[in-house]
Amino acid sequence: MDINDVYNLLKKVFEDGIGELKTGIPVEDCIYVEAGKIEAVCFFLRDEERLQFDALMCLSGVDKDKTTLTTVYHLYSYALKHRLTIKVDVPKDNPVVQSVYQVWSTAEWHERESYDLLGIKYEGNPDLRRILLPEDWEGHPLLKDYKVQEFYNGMKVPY
Amino acid sequence: MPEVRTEEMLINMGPQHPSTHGVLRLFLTLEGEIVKDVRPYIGYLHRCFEKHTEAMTYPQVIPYTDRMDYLNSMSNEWSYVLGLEKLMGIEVPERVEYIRVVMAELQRIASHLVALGTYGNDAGAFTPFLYSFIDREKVLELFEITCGARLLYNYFWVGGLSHDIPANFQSKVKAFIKEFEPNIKMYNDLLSYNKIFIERTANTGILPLDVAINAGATGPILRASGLKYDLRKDEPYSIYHKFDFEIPVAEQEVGTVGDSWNRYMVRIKEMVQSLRIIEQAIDNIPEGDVSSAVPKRVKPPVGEIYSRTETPKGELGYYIISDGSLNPYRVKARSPSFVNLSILPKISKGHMMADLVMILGSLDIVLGCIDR
Amino acid sequence: MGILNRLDSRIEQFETGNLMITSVDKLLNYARLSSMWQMFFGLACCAIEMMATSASHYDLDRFGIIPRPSPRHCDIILISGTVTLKMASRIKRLYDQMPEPKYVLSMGSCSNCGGPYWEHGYHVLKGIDRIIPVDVYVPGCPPRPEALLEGLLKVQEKIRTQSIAKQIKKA
Amino acid sequence: MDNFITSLLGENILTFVLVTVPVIAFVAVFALYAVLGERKISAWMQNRVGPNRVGKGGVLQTIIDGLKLIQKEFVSPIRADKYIFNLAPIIVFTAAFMGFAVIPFSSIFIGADLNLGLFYFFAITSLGVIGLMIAGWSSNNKYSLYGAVRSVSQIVSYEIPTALAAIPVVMLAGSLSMQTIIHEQAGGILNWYIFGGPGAISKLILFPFMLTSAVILFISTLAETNRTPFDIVEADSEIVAGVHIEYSGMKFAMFFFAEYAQMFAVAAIVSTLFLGGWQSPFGDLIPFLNNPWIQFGWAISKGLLLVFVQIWLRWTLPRLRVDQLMTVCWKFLIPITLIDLFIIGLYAVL
Repeated sequence: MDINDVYNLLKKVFEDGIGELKTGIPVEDCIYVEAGKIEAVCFFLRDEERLQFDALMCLSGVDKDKTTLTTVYHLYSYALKHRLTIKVDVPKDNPVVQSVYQVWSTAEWHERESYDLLGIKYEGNPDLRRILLPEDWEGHPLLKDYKVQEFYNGMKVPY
Repeated sequence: MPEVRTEEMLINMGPQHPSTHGVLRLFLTLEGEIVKDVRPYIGYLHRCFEKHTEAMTYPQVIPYTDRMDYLNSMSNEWSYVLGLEKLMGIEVPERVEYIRVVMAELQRIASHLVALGTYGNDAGAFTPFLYSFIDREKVLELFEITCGARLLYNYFWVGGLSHDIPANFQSKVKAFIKEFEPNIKMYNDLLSYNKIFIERTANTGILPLDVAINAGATGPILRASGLKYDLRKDEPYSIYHKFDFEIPVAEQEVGTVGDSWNRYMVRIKEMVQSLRIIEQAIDNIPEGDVSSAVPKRVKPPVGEIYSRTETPKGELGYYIISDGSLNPYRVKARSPSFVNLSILPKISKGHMMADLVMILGSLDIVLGCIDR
Repeated sequence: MGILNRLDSRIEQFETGNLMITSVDKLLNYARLSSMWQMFFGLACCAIEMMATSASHYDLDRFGIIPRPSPRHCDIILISGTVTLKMASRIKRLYDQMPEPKYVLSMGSCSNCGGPYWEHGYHVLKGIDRIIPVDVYVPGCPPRPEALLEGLLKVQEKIRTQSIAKQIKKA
Repeated sequence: MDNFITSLLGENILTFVLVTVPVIAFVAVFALYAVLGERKISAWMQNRVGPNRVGKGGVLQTIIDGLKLIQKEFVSPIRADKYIFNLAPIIVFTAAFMGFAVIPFSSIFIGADLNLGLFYFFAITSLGVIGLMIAGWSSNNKYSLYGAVRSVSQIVSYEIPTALAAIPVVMLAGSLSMQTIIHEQAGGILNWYIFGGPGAISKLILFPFMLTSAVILFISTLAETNRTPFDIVEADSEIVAGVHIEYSGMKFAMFFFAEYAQMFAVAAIVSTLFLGGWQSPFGDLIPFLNNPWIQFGWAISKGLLLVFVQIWLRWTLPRLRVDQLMTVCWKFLIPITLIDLFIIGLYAVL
């Protein structure tokens, strides 16, 4: 199945939940999905006979622009050997996305990392804490406007 | 009879502990020797790789990829460079491809040797560690005569390599293969088929295939669970399609498919296959220039790519977003160890503390790769 | 410092190079420098080179340096790799757990000064000397095993110049 | 004439001192050089050089290690139970050393030739476990507590096969006295109990059973001294350093010392029971080699040979898990020794 077929299939099932299909830019095509629908869409992608995306390769958070954060899902199917990219845009002032932990358990740590570094909140993640940085760290470093704190626990942070 | 009062023991394992392979901290809930719960805490080596990429130009990122998984720097570089080449549409000369294959496979051997040695160390056998480091030194010497560095190479550049191989490289590699091949049998005699070692590792930490796929396990761990899947064969990049090699998977030899012993054994078998690839490649390196395709300014078009390769630890992916400038907009590294470690709590409950060490060792994690 | 604390103030009067004290000094220094037990502790890339140094090819055991897993048995700690802010307090604690006399060798650029992470590494401690005192710095990213050996020999040189009397005075 | 010093001076305080001092000196020198030997042998097995800077070829390395350990600060953790914490290494060391009282070094030299010698040895060496236990407990460290619990369960379990494997010899010799047992094995290598002891018929019948007993005794003494593959008490990859995790300086050295002293003690017991102790392997063929002064050499070299095997095993094998350790003891060693004991007992009665 090529990406257009997947898109049409998803559009037929989820209607408004699916945003636009982006093709043409190098190298990867992607499908935009609503933040509140992502879990259902992923369950469908995993369980549908013709798609069978049984593995989540990667989940990345991206600081897209001044107002939006994006979560990118790279899916892969070991059964059918094809891949798919899905994106979810959320506004910066209320970055909440449904967790896909129930679909692929890989997502748990990836979502925690994305929360840690970008502050995207994943609703339904069983253990949404900071993972790389200490619990008492201030701010989310991968945001483009991140300012490093001067001191951490009495240790000077900048050089 | 009065009821016996039992208490759970909470133990912190790490960040300094001989068998956590770095600065991992495991928070254990124990009942006697039995592990009730494991909670890995990571981030003690978080070196801000992703923030650095945003401030560096594309070629400047390559040394930082080296330092992620410092046991297989060559493979790390390759995955990143491969993504950029695809994004920019660069054709890499044939000679470069051959050298890259040889280097990556040598690196796989070096990395698996460390895995083998430290695993023996976890089991309490110290000698295999020293033997494997003797062999590893020989691989490092090959890298050293090529690019001058022992551990972190900065060797693969976008479109080419930093240095050509020296004149005596091929003969040295052949000499290494000749020396190393019989040693694999020695490792098998010394450790792999040692009765105590088998008792310790077989049937512990069994990871069923469906859980493995769902939890995102890749590389030797996935193959030890019984799926014959290797990016070099199933999604061939570079020139791997030209070589004849097998993908080792767990067989019903000792223990159960998916246990620690099989995860260990898949690595040993992979070393044999790597030697086969090197043997085929080393004589066929074509003449040519290794830097003819290196662009003066690396400036990919607006776009994004998720490139992945098969490193010794598993699937290493880079998700690179380019906004058309000299610096990457975002580089996310999907590190194999990060995902593989997240499986640990699933497979170690109910085992003994000594088994937990063996299960952790069989996952072959590198903290630099996990924390980035 | 074990025996030295007990000798205490009686030593101070010998401060100026008494013949007997210098000979004892020499022997004790020689003992300390010939048997530096190293902490079995690695941080990052440099730890691999540290392991390579203690493996057969370079063999730290020649100098009487053996790794011990518990900080209580150790004389020297090799800070081998990048120290992050999350790890820094743990390293401080490990250092505090080591019994006197103890020595610190900072291995590699990262623990010397932050190394390649000095500018954008928001979570990297820029130099281990910000939390614990360092005796010898070994530059390199990572230092070759020969460089590490050289650094350890420098620590030995430093120990050779120490004296009981002076140390008491400092304390 | 069990002891030439006693026969010379009679029984007085000077005799006791004169008997004790050489043994202490021997144990001290042995322990120092066993550590060095271990490091050198492991280096040799691993294509390394090993310590070679102090003295010629590193011969003074462990002495200098000791000198360094004297200088180290002695840390006692604030939460530790101080008196017991300080007492533990002394108990461990004393227990290990007291076993030497009944080890015969020659037909004319033994600390005390008790008629309950063997019994005394097993009783006194198992005192060491109390030291390990309180060391682990009083350190107030969870890892050392694990080490203590493991050491108790391990050593107490392995006492049983150790004793059971030694009893066949006692039955054949008809005595618990070490010197008597050795005297019984006179007459060359074939009369040693590992080959079934003196007597042509007994050799034919008993050889396999005595050999099994000897091997089992060796294995279980390995476990009692916490050597690999049974070193779960101080398994560094699991519980860091086990019971002595919190000990620094000389207190730690005492544990080390005790461990190596005990290595030789158990090796000497195995050699006394099964390898003829101080008996020359050539028996009366070359009477000169059975000279009381040469006998020292035989006793010590047999012990050292077994110590070498212990070291060799340590650098070859991985370690067992706790439950496997118990399985080996209760499911294999004890039943086999019981069968052995039954058959040899039957033979002895008939």
